[in-house]
Amino acid sequence: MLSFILRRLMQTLPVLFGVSLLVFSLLHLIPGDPAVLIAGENAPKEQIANIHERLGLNDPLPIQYWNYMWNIIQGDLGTSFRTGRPVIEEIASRFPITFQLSVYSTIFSIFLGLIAGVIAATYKNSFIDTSIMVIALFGLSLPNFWLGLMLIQWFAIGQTPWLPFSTSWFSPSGWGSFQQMVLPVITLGTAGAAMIARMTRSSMLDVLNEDYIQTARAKGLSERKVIYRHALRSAIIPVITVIGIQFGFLLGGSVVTEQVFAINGLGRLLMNSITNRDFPVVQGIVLVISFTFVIVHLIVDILYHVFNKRMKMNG
Amino acid sequence: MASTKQPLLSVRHLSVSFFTKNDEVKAVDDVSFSIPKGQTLGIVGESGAGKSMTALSLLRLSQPGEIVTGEILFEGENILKKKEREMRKIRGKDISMIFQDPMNSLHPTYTIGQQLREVLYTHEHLNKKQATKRIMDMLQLVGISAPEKRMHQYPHELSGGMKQRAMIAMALLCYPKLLIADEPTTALDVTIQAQILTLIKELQRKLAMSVLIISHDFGVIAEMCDHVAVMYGGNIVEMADVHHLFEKPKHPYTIELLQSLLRKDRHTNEKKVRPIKEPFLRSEENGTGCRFAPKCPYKQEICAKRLPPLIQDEHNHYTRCWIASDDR
Amino acid sequence: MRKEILKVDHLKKYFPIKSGIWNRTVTNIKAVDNISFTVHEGETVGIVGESGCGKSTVARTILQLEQPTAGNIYFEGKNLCLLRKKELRRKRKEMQMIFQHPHSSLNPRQRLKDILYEAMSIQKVVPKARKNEQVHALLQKVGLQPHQQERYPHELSGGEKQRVAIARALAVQPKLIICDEIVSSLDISRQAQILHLLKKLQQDFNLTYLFISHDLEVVRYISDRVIVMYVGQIVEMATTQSLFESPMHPYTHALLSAIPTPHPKAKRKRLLLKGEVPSPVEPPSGCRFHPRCPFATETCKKVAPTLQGTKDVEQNHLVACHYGEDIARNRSSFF
Amino acid sequence: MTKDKSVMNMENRSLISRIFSNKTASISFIFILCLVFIAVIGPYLTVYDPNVPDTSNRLASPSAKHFFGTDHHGRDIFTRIIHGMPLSLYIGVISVLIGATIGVVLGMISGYYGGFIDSFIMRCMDVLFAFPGILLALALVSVLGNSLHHLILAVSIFLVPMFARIVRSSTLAICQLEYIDAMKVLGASDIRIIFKHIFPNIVSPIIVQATLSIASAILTASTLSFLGLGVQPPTPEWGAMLNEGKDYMYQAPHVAFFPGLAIMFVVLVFHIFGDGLRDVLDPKSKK
Repeated sequence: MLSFILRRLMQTLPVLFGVSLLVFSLLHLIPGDPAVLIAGENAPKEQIANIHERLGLNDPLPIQYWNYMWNIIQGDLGTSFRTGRPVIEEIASRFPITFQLSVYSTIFSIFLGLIAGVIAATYKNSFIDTSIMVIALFGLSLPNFWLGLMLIQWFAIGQTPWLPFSTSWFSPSGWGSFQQMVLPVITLGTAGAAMIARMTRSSMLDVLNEDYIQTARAKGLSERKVIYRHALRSAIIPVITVIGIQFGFLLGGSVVTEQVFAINGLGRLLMNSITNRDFPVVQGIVLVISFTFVIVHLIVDILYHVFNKRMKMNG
Repeated sequence: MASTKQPLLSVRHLSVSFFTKNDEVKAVDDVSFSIPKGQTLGIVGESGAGKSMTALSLLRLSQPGEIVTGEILFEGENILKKKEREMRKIRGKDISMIFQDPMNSLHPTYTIGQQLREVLYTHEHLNKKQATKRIMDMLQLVGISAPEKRMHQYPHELSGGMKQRAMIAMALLCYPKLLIADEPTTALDVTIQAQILTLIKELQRKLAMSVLIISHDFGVIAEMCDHVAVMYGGNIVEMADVHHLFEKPKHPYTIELLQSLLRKDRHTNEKKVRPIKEPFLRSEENGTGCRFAPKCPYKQEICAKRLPPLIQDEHNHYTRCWIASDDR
Repeated sequence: MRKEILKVDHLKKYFPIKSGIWNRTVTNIKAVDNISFTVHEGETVGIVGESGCGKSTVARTILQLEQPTAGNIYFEGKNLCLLRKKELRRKRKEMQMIFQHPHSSLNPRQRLKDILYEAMSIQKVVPKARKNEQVHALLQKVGLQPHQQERYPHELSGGEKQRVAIARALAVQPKLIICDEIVSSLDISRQAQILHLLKKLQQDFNLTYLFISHDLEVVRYISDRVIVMYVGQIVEMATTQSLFESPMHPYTHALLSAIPTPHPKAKRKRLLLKGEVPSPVEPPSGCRFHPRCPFATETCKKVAPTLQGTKDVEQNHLVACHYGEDIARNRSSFF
Repeated sequence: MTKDKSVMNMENRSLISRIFSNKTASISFIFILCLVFIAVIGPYLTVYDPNVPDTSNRLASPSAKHFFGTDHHGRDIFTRIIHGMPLSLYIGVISVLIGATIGVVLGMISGYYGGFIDSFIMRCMDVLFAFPGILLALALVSVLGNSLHHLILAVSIFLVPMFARIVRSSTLAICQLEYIDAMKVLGASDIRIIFKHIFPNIVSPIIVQATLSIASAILTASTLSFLGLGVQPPTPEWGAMLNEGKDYMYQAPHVAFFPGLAIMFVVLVFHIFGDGLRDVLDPKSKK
């Protein structure tokens, strides 16, 4: 068990290394001189040289990378070009909001997706199945920023074009209260729910073809027991394995959702920094989000392994 | 059959079909047989002959194949007329089944004990202690050593032979009157096959069950069965007492199969291996005639036109052939 | 004595099992553990054993589909393990293989003629102008119709596909063909035909076969000599007649008696083995068969027997059993 | 069994005839042809100019004159959506072509050779996968600067790991089959085996994945445009239109509604087509 965790950790290290390398090189992909960006187009030469010196831009790249990594390990992600504050502080205050948003959306999509998928598979090829799958297809195809805007129009500001009712149950912006959280979670979680529903259904249908399902029927079990006790138990396994990936998907998607709902999370900070060309902050956020994703993925994997140590599929 | 008593199971004119949008494929076509109490019937045939479908129909688990016509009398009652709820009480209790592939026939994420216990909870009102006792006894009976340990293991921790033993234990937990074994040893090695076959025979005697064995292997059939039915293209083409069938096969298909067996005498006498014309014609392509007609060396005009009836001779030997006679 | 065509010399093939933090090799599956045998030109040698005994690995290692862990393989005196990739590719013309599953051994996107063309063009065995002719000849040789050359594999039955696989192997005019369980996925009536065909082709082209199967009856039908394997080792090797009529190793005995006979009256005494085939990861000490052997003694647990001839029986009947002779002598009282 | 047969028989029929054997696939295929037709011909048929402002007619509601109304500059939204069609399809198709090519080559090499090459390629793919969702594309466009081609590049890279993984696993599955061993035994070279015997047999999952990827590429690209990256106004890119329109949502909901509907429609059609193709080409694959 411990050896599995350690091995999994060992596998994660090169990935984290690659991620940091890529994020580091982002700054060097920028056309032009970062120092000019900071000081402005017309800054005197000495000032530019000064900045070069201060940021270590004169060092050879490997040294720069080494310094960058060394700083990261010490929790230093650099300073913002704009505000002059340490990037880590800027990020720390926003991180919990984005994290919450992603977690709630993940829970929402798993819950909805699993139920819908199981129902669809149970009533395979019926009207219910078809409707669920059509809705899932729509859910998958919706641009989530559009969904967000429409939800705001319909359920927050009470502007309801082509809808027979008008309401302002929920809040169109911000984060914290229930009213504020419902719409962003739906916006962010819908695509994930659709994906999980489709996956659960196909996984269920695969399992229902297995020999041991026939065995369960031959035992004299009712169809309900066959489906819920025998089929679902195996069908859920591939679904669980993608929860980590799903979470990352939503973590990335939160950028858009935060923008639509004016939530002051990492995503919004990221977009502001991109607009302001504040690259240390951009780098920092990309790094933090990716690291979070990798680590959550790792944790889900390990938990899954712990719970399913005995459930290893044979063959 | 010869038995004067009422048979435990008798199947009459059973037909099972698969329906596609505009097509009907007959998997089992007008099959009748019966199994007397305590006896063993073997159904033998090549792949696609409809053996497994016939077996599954006895539990009404032939879906997506639909039972079109016929009746299945189990202890005198037609189980095709029963409600699904009543049918469930028969499955696993009065009629049990073991399947071909022990690797996939047990649920991979439940322990052996859990899977066996489920049968008892479904059919008998036993408390946990009684159930465990019964399971342990049964595991011991099927030759699984250290049953306490095995009960807590998952299928993937057992070898193929062990899994098949566990499957047998599960099938026998409620002391069924009929055990259906669908190719019970095909996925196993010869030495393990010998163990399992011996076990089934032994248990049949101990528990006084009737057994239906499905196999493609004439060796298994000869060893295990009292009566044999040969299936081809969904039909029973020949059915007789096992000694009679092996000594005096009448249907050209049976003769063909028995001749193609690679036995000792074959080694010196190769000429007897007569190639059957390829390609195989699928049964559905042959309209109304005898299913075997396209490949039959003795084919006559009538064979392609009309399906011969299953005719009984004085030895209770049934043959479905227009031209079969004792002198061949 | 006929010319020696294939010589397998102390062949070992281990598959590592990796585990732990550094993914180091913790142990090995000893699929093939130190086996030696020779095959002579024009004969058929059968290898028989239960699943997991390493018989397929032997085939794959001989053809260099797997690198042997130790040991050498000589084909017409040339050590295959020392050949460079390019030389090996040229050498492959001489030895071919036919596989178990007819439906997966043919590329589903190639017509029969393309399959055969390609085989010929890889080894450049036939000038382009004669290719068509050759395809027809090959198809006819294996009992297919020339017009079937336009077919795709899925349009054929299992038996026909296996015939195509045979034709593909023949296309490069090999000397040795390794057949790995080639009839086990066919119906009984098909099996007989394919075996019959193989015998005929052997006479026509002076082929040598190494025939691998779990089915004793099949091996008996086709082979001149038989090798019995158990958990990665050879336990008995003899001419077919000698092996089947006077088996010496208790395992061979058990195998033979385990086959259900298709005669309801022939109920013979059966040597029923207890237990199951041990894992090749940790094979039993001494003689690998001792935990299941009804005659095992202390010696069997400690000392691994070597494959050797016996006085009583004919010369090239080799057995790896400490008590092979005794058992053979007193056969009637045991079985 | 019977179903398998019919599927098997399809194996070698032309792609088009296989598409038309499936209802979903054929209907959505016709829809896609219509989309392409609109993208090619549409811009020449519209009455209004997509980019010329008409200040007298700002934020007009949908009417017979302006089917989808007008935006805050008084431009006809219907016209702009039609003019955005070729752009979206172009982005979708080109980025999938690039992403798929790279991914397929990497995946086949990885799957066929295994060992160190395999682990190296797959660790690289893991790194790309570690940037969740659109994050990598977003970061790339933000540093490279806003332009259509940077957008396409970013979306392509976003698609590479997915293709590499799918192709790798398909390749591994094919390598298990005996005909690959048969080719090795015949002495075929690696190149021949990879291109003649593996590639043709994994084309089906690739086509299916490519179709579905066009959908996600269009979605990703419009998301980036919505965030103000990539394609810039006044180009009639749907995501960019939505971005502009969202500020006028209170007064004129239609400004944001129709571009979003257009995105959803196109993406939906490709999704349905992808599903249909999966049913015909790759029935055994699991999601």
